[in-house]
Amino acid sequence: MTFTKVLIANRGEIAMRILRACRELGIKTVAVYSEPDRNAMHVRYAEEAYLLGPAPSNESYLRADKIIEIAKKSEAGAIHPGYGFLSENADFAQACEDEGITFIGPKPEAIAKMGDKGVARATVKAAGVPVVPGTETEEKLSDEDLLKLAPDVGFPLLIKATAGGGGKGMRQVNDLEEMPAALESARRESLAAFGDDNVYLEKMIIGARHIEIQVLGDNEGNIIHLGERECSIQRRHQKLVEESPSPFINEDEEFRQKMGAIAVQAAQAVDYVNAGTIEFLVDKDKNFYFLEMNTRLQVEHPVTEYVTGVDIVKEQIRIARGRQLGYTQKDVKMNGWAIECRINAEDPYNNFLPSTGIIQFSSLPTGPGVRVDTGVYLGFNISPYYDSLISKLIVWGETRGQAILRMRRALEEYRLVGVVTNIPFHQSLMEQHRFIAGNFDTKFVEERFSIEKAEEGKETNPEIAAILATLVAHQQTERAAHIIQRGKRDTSNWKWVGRWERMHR
Amino acid sequence: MTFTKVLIANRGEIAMRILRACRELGIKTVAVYSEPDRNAMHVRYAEEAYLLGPAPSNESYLRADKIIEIAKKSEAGAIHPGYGFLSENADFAQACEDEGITFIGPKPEAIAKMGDKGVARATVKAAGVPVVPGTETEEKLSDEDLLKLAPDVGFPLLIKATAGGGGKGMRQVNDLEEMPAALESARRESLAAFGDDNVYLEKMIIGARHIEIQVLGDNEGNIIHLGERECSIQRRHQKLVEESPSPFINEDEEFRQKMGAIAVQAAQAVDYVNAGTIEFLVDKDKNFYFLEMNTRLQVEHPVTEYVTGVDIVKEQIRIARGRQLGYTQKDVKMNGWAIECRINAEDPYNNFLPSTGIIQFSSLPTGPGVRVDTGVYLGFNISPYYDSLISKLIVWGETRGQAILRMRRALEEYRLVGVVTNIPFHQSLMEQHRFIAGNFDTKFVEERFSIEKAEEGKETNPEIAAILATLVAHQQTERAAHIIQRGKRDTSNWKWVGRWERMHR
Amino acid sequence: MKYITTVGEKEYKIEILGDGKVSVDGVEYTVDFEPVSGQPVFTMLVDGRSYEATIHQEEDDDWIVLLHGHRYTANVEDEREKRLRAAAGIGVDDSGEFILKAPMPGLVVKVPVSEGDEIKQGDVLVILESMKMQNELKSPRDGVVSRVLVKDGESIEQKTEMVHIE
Amino acid sequence: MKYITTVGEKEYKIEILGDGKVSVDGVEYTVDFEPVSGQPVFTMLVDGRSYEATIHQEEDDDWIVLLHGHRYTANVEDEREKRLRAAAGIGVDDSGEFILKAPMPGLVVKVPVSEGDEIKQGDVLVILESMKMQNELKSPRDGVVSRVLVKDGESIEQKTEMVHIE
Repeated sequence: MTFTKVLIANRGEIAMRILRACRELGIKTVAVYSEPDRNAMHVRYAEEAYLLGPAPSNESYLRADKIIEIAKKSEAGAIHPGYGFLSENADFAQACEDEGITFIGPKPEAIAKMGDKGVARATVKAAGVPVVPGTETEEKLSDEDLLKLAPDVGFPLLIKATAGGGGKGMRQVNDLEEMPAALESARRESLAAFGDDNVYLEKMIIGARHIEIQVLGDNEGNIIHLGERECSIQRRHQKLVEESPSPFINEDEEFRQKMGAIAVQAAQAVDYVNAGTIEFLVDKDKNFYFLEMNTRLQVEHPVTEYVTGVDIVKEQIRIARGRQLGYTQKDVKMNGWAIECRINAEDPYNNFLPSTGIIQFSSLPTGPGVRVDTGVYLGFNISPYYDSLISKLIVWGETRGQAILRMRRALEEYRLVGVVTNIPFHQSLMEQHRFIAGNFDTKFVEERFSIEKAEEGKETNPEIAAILATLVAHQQTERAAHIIQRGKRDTSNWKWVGRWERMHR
Repeated sequence: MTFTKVLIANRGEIAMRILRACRELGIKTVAVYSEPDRNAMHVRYAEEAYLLGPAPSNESYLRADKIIEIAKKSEAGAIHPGYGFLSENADFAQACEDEGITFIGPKPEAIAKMGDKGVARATVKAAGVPVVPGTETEEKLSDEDLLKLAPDVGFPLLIKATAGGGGKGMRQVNDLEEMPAALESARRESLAAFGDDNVYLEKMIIGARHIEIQVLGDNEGNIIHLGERECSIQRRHQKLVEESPSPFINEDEEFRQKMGAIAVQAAQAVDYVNAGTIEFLVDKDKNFYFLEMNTRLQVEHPVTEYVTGVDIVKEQIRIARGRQLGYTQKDVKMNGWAIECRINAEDPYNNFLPSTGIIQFSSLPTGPGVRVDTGVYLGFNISPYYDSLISKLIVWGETRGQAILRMRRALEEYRLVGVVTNIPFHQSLMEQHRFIAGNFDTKFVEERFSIEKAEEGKETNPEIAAILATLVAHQQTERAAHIIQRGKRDTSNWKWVGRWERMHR
Repeated sequence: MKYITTVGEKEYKIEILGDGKVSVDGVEYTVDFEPVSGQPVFTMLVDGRSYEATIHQEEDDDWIVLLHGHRYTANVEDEREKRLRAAAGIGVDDSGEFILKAPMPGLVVKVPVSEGDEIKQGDVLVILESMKMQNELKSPRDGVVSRVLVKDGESIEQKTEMVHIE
Repeated sequence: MKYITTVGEKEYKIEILGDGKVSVDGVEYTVDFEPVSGQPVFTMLVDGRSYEATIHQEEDDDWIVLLHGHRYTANVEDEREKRLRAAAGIGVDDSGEFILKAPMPGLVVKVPVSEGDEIKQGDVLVILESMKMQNELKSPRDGVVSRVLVKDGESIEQKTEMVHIE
């Protein structure tokens, strides 16, 4: 448990996040990378860096064997898996343990139990945690069984893959007739994605919010929670905006502590150690149901860090080093309001189609109350191999209103050229009345929000845009004409380019 | 008092700071600029921007008449002066008032009283605030008078300009014999700098710290303080590092409240409105003496913002709009620890000689607990016309130790090419034992700290530097050889440059 | 120089008069226009109003202007060129073929249309998996599927032609 | 290619062998060296160790390498050139004149030395005000002031010759 060097088995912004925590703790770092990531920030930031293999994840960031080999070769005493990739792979956690390498996360058993959604539901239910009503069994159910059980669960319902995550292998079913086809496609998708076609049924909670509780547990059995995160702003089960506290809970401290206590119970049910998140669905009447547990660091952990002041990644490392939790439940206080926008390479005007390309210009928002977590830089290639997350823009304000106003300011400052981003989506959302009022559920973005509609009536300035484009085009034409007599060319406006070019020849 | 548009009579990082606050409050903004600042961030960020004149301050940022004219023309209802330039000019504040424009700051009378150091000392002393022992009079004293009074004040002492600031017209005198020459040069310097050769004497407090208290007052006479800032890390009376809380006060809440209460008294003595700072000298035995009051926003205000959560600039604007203070003294709580490093264009290896040049590359530190306030950008020209402040790097940590470690991490991440910076100075300081122990006074940097000495024994890597330089030089040579056959040139490494060049032709 | 610049549905006749003067549909403006340090960032002051925009050119030669959080697509044409082109009868061809090309490399999950299908605007032509997401690529107009060039499970490069619509 | 590279007092014989191989004073290293996106930023991996540095060339042709918070000044010379230069007896001239030039534009506040003065290393030659600061410009070595070309109160441009030391 006493390690002084950590291997970070991840890439992008989360690798940078973990590297920074290690740096601040005086811990040495080892990066791993795929071929296209040779120049990535995490490779340059770490003290050591080793190639894993080609771009596809299963030839690089999913190569558990190679990662463990590199950890041993570089004498890294611990591995931080980040999120995604190997982070919820019980076999990998076990393999680390077998090799005497500390896995910075929970025990393999806890990962395995929470990884099988059926087992997870049964386990937490036994511990007294309410679950979404559904098929209550750990066994594999045939289509026949499921068709028989469906009316008891009630429609509409969801078919879900027991090995699932990220919305894969999930189908909404409105009546019995739709069931057979939906079962078939859900099983097919699940098999393709997870190598397992087992599914179960869950009742659809109408108008539900997705609210999750961050927990931390140490090796001595102390488990605390760090309050909630509101994650209902999602699209196709992909979270887009998260905040802490939840506007639905806000000042209802009693409800917060009730959810928190239940979350701690769920974690205790699997002897949970390190950082984890219990996701709940919450209905209008403040009934809440266990959805699943993420046995790893979440993308959206910074909003909790901002309001509690707890550095979750440093705390993960301390726990993995065998230390007691640095906090008791009483120490944890929420202060102000934090919001995170996920800045993705996706076109909000075109069905959120992912975009690829090289970052030609980037200027990050700064100033008071703004945090940016990112792994991209000028010249970085947003490739189709990995997810479309460019950066996380997180702001803090004394109140939710101030946080929203600050987020608007920060979004406006953000400049990115070379790839299409969803920044305009976030800008529209931050001006949307229902969002500002905190009045939304998990279907909000899909059913009630349209960027085109949100932008209707918004003041635009096509004439100014036309003048700007014309001036740039004009200048380009002029330059093309001048380029023959290079020595003489206009130096006033283009002085800098000239300097820049000289510098790089 | 009800304004919806603010003119920002400043440039650089502080103009950006104020613009951001206005943006977050939904207030329209007007920027002013000198010729070389045409492309500056504050010009691009504001909704409106108007030229003041050529580079020298007295032809641009000090042109009170022109600034007021622009405010009237653009219908800005208020002017924020930032710091420096016209911020402590009582005539300017009065001129604004006369024109019906809200000056975002204190009343002209308060500025005038605190601007004359002799009057200020007498005023606060009458209000029961301890002042550094010295010549206690508001009248002008001749050399003869001063030579007579000097032995009573005691040696060593300081000759100070009553109109002074920033260390100008200040001389240390160790005995009576040195007095006449020191008086002459102090008067000469003061006359040149402030158009006034009046001076006074102050006893030197040995081993003193510079600790200041931030205050806020509204139009209804409510005045509160936001705790202290430690500013002892300075060189030639220029602050380099500031923090809040002060390691000298730390958990002595009683002492903090005592200093705070005295600071509030000093502010009350001049019916102070808006944000201001009372500077104290504090000796080893926790005796403290009024030094001066800065009747404006301070460069180092962000450390207070980080630990109290109060947005000082927004609060300034609210007060100027006639609102009551948003906080009572009881609401103000300090949480964690914040440190600011001033990143200056100065060479720490060469007597802090200022450096000028164009920013050829800039990469700011980001991630948790880091704030950067800056007005420079890629291509910006650091000119000799204005001060050498490139940016302010501010970090927050749960404890002072964590803040120092985070500052080290952030300094290491900061990349700036094109101008020499004092980043290595800050890096050495953050590793210096006495600094880490919080054991320093205002003479620390000048008398006890040497970057060369601090770097002795530090692990360096000249061989790696040699390899890197050689490879870059080699590549440059190769490229020079290739440039004739342009079409064929190596595209692997230099692909990006090619793209970039095409883009800009 | 005279230009015809189209933003959205609207056409502007813009003339660069020199000395910072620009005329738009006959109205003259004084503009203070500057590129910022060789970056694709531009600043323009018009009557004291400050505009900062990032501007870059797409592969189809359109200019993308990001201004105050709004994205504009601008087509800039030299007036003379445009006149010549119009005279030659080039352009303005709405009846032609539409070719759906892969906007990024990826895996074809499904092609829900077949050759000969009649389709409506908005119908899904291909489901392409990329960046760990399944993306529905839709038809921009009504028509008939004339060719299908990819099949389920196929890995394709960017710009691969996938479906033709007539 | 063979180079002689000097960092501080130390000289390194560096040979670029190609294929990512470099030899330093006869010891061979495998280096994975890459410029980062056309910026003055470079990344190098040697035996798994990762080094990121910003590198740029000064006007006097020295290279400034900022690596892990330390600033190195490196002089890189082609071995052949150096040999030729040494044979011709150029360079290594410590006895010559030192000329203090203004490192930035500014106002001469004071010139505390006069022609003919004997001075020591570290003596202040000129006080120059710039960026709202008074800066003391000191002599890098002992000598005699042979010329003073500026006077108190004078505004000067960058690189103006101010004082000669012999």
